[in-house]
Amino acid sequence: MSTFSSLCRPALRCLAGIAAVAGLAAGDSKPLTIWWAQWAPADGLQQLSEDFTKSTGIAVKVHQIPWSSYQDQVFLAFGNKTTEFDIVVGDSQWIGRGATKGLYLNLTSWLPGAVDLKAQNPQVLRYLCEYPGGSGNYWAAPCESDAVGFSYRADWFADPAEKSAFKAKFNRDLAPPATWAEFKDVAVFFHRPEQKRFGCALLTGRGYDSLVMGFQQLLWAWGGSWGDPATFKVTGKLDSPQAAAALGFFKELMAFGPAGATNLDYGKSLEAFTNGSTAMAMNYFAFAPGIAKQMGDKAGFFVMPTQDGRRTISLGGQGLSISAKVPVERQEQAKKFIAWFLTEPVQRQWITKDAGFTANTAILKSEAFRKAAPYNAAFADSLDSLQDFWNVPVYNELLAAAQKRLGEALDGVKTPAAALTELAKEHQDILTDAGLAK
Amino acid sequence: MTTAAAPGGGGRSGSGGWGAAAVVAPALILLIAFNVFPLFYNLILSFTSAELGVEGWTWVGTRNYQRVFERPEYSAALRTTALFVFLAVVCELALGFVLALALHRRFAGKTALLTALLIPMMLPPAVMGLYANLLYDGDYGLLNQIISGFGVAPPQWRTDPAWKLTAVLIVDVWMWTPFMLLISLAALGSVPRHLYEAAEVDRASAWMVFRRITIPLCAPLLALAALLRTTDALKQFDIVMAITGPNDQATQTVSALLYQGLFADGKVGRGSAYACVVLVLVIALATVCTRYLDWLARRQGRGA
Amino acid sequence: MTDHPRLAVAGLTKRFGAIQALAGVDLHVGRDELVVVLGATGAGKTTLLRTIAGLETPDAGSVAFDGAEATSWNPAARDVALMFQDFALYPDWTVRRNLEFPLRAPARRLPESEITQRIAWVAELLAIGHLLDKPSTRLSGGQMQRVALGRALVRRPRLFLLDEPLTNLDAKLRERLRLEIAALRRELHTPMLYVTHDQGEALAMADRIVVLIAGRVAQVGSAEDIYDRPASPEVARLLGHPPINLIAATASDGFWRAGDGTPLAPATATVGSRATIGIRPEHLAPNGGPRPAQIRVVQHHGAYQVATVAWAGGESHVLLPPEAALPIGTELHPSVVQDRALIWPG
Amino acid sequence: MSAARSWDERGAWRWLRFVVLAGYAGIALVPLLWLALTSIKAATDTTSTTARFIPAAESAVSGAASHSFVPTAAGWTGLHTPLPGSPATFLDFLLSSLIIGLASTVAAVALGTVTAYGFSRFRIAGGKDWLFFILSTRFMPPLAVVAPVLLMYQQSGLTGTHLGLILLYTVFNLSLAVWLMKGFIDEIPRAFEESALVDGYTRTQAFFRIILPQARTGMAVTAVFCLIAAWNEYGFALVLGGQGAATVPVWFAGLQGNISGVPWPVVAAGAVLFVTPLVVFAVLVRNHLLRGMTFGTVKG
Repeated sequence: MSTFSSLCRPALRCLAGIAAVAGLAAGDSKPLTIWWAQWAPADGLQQLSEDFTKSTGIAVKVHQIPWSSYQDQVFLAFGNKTTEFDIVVGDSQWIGRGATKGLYLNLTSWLPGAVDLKAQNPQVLRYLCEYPGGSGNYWAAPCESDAVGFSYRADWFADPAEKSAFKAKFNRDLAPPATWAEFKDVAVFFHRPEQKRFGCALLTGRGYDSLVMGFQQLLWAWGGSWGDPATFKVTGKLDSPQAAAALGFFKELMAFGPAGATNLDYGKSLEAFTNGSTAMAMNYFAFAPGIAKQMGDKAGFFVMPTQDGRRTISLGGQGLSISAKVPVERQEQAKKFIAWFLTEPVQRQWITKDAGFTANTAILKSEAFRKAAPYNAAFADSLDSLQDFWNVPVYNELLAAAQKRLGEALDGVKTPAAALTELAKEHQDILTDAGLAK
Repeated sequence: MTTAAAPGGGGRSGSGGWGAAAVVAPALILLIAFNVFPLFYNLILSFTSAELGVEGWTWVGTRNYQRVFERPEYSAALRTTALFVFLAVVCELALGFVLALALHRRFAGKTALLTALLIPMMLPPAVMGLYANLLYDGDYGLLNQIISGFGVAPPQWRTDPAWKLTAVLIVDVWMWTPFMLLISLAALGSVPRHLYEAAEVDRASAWMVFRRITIPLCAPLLALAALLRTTDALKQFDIVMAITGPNDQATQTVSALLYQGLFADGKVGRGSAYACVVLVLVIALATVCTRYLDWLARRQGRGA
Repeated sequence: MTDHPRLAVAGLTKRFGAIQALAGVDLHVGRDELVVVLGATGAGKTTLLRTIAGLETPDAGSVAFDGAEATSWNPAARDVALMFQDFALYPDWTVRRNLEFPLRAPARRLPESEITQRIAWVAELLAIGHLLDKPSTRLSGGQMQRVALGRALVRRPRLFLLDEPLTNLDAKLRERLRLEIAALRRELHTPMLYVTHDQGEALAMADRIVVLIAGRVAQVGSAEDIYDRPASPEVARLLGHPPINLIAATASDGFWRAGDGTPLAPATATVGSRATIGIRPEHLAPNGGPRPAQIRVVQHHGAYQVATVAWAGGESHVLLPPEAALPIGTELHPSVVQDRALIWPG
Repeated sequence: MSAARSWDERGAWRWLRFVVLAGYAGIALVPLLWLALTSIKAATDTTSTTARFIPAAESAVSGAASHSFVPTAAGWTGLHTPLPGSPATFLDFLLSSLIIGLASTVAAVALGTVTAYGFSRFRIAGGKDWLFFILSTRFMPPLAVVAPVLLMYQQSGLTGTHLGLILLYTVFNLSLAVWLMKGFIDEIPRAFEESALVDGYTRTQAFFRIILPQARTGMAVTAVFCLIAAWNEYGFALVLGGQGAATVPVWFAGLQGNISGVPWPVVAAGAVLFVTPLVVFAVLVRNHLLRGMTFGTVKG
């Protein structure tokens, strides 16, 4: 019976599509629709929203779209006269585009009154919700706050034989590395390709943004930057010797990765770790619950290492933005949902869902949260070090250029310095062309 | 010019007029609406700041075109495409022709073998591109397991920039060699037998027969095959998307770059300018192709 | 009863691009006659037939049936049967289905019993009863011709139009079938317009012959009229085997003389006027003439022989009795049978 | 005895031919075989670093280095499992593909046949120029029209509808359909329908009773080509199909970004299910394939 109904659904949808074209718009019984990428937190949000439906009678549907096409599908949908979604859980970089192109509803006058913003982590608020950063103009409310961190093989690190071998070689205890130099030592130590064991898996994928997210933490830590956010001056910053040194170090680490280490997207990095071959793997904490489930005690988590005492971490996660292209009454329902979602009791529920990472400082700081899952402490410790890539409207061009040029450096097509010099020039061009750089 | 058919004269075959126009009009209107109109629309967009999802455009003059010629990615994508098309067509043609030579003679099971060889051509490139990732995987991929079996260190197909384009190319060659094989077989079949018999009488060597008879007589059809494949290979998008995604320096063909610009960056105006630049090349090629098809059809019509 | 002809064509003109297919054709077919349109390939015969059938629209002129103006009628309304040169039988249909097809036309709405009856009638008439359930692709040429004819007959149209229906058959079959067709037509009393380039068919079948040359009617008449009194050298050339001898002549000394002075026929025209003289080979006696002629080629035709001789400044055909054994090079002295030379001044 | 025959008798040539054919057939067909095998494996067997290609009962499978695997239908039943966060299963996408593929094929063949008939039987002003216009649209790269088409569709609400893709695929196949059908209809003698006209049928009746039955083969061949194109198309389906009219190629592409890795057995099962009908159709018309690929210039 279910087969039959599942076969019928698209047929009905087809008819509905034709009917819509003919101007026979269907009745307004559509649930409040949220679009998010296809991953565990979206499942959590769907479960959580049942409480909202119970208390308000408003049905909520969290529609998940594969990561590979999520961005494209969202912006394609914004091209339509109206969007299928009322709320989009948009990536942090999108906010400039959403804010300035009339896609996201401006929440500046509503959000501070409806949500206790002081309770939110200021870094998260700045990057996920404000545009321009620090301007006090809000276009989103925090949904999933995320950071890049590391998972490691706790069982290997605890193995007495490994411990003594490490001590003999490096004259210190084998432990999750605190600095990038230590990180490299550990990677070298565990890298044994003949046994199909590899030192580390970093984010280097050439798809959407994983290489940039993987590398920029080193860029900042080494003292480099993508450019001056005030003047949009890039040349002289992105092509600095510090940046080249960071990229050079990042490239060196490729030698201690699994086959294809120079092109690992989030899924591949995850796979390298969960298939049991890699000692340390970089990824967003949002994947940590999955890792913990699959690997159990074998997996541990640690915060991004430091360089010269500086710890900088790529921000991840998404904010809840309301589509500017849906009717006002739907926008009001959406606001109701957002306000409800960000109340503390709901946030306390949120953290019980897989990868339901809140931005609520009080919850994050609580011992209960830190102890609730093996990765929570590392996540909480990461938040104050978060930074983000450019979130200007042309972020995607900047991202695409960076992915390409950094990739060329990893592939050995260009030296790190040459790749960064070219990238700086391209970024400067893009920002100038967009009318941002003076 | 034809005259309108007399009323009531609906049965006349020679007459043109409104009846005939009504028969062909729907197709022509559709083609104009979905091909000609968009082309002009595209041309207009190329002079604007149009963006995906953003209402209202402003005229920006030739700024989009300036960027097309200034920025490195455009010429890089053109070079990548040219290299890809050239390698794909040459490999497929050579392989297809060699296979056709081997398949040309009658033997038991020929039809079954030929049918099996033709299958890859009918498969969806997007799906085969995705599936290729399983075969290409550096760790568990079947291809590298086989290569390692020969004691050779296998390449990293999907991560080594020197091999990425090759990885795309192999899938394309796998899918489209059957096309070249089929046309080559037709070409070989069109060589009149009496020429071979005459050569036999003249005691010509096999190589001479091949060079002086087989190659020249097959050439027109092989050229057709190469032209058709060239125009198709220019559109290559599905396999690139599946194996490397649209934004990889090593495999960014014009289609991939355009996808990146239009749908990821949302820059419709600039993408349109780029499409116009590429279109000039495609129109030139299509013109050659249609003329050639016409010539070939007339040549066939004469009973060649 | 008025006496309008079954078909009357007036001033019919049709042009295809640069080609003038019909240039003002006038023609009529009576209520019970077989008119043959004779013309060389490209003379416009098929266009004429197709225009009458309604498959082509004329540029000018009119077509009328029984006095009713029908130029703008569509083919179905004309109630004529057209038999195509290559029969146009539908492949993978049986003979029966092919025969039934015209009867089942929506315009006709015949009852089933009538259809059965007519098929039986035509099958007997043409002796094709044993073929009825065969697919039409499995018939011999002669059988296909009969079936095609049957498809035309079964309709009982007001007029038969036949477009070189015997061309694709072998010679023997052709000769037999043309007589059969003429006989059948007489039996049915339905008029027929029969188009051919074959003079033999025209002479054997026609009640009346219409000679079509370059889209114009060159002459209309009975077989004897056309053969004995052709209106022009072009018409004369269309009929007769071996072909008529045509010689350019000039009047002098009371004779039409060829270029070399050979006298061909008595002339009353003024000296120096020119004419084309036509002499049928059977009207050129081998001997008795003033000028010698050497035999170049001799062809045996059974009942007679045809000698090609060098005569009157050119080559002419002379008939010889079958038993005459004259080697090449033999000298003859051809003479024109009295009053049988045809003279076209100009 | 022809020269060709005498080469055959030289053993070296025969061996070379055999090696070339066997070699290529092996290389070309192994991926297809592997695809079929993958569809009956468990997920872990598909990504094993030792290729597993021997189906075996459980007891026979031993160790990581084994080449055996236990066949399972998990990949096939997986086609019935909805994607996370969406009610759609593979079958929903397949139905979408079916609706779009069949409707656009029927439309393209019907329109192509009628148009080809018009060009074949009537003198149409500028007829040859129009035909070459139609041919030239085949070479139009999709990228030259995708942005305007997207904007047109977004304005008219055709994105995410089956109708939108049906229209688009119909138009894209029209060029080939008209040219192919013109070749086939040109081969049907005019006398067939003319004799029907004279026998009392209208032109429309003659078209349906005489031309269409005679053009059956041509229509079947054209349909196969249109179906292949519509069935396999990915770019426009991705951009215009949205969530409402996503076809199977889009479903496959979506799996690529799957965080938990690509479910290879499901992919393989889906691929086998998806390509089989097309391959069967194509094999049925294989004798005419050539004609379709060369716009009828080469009689297949």
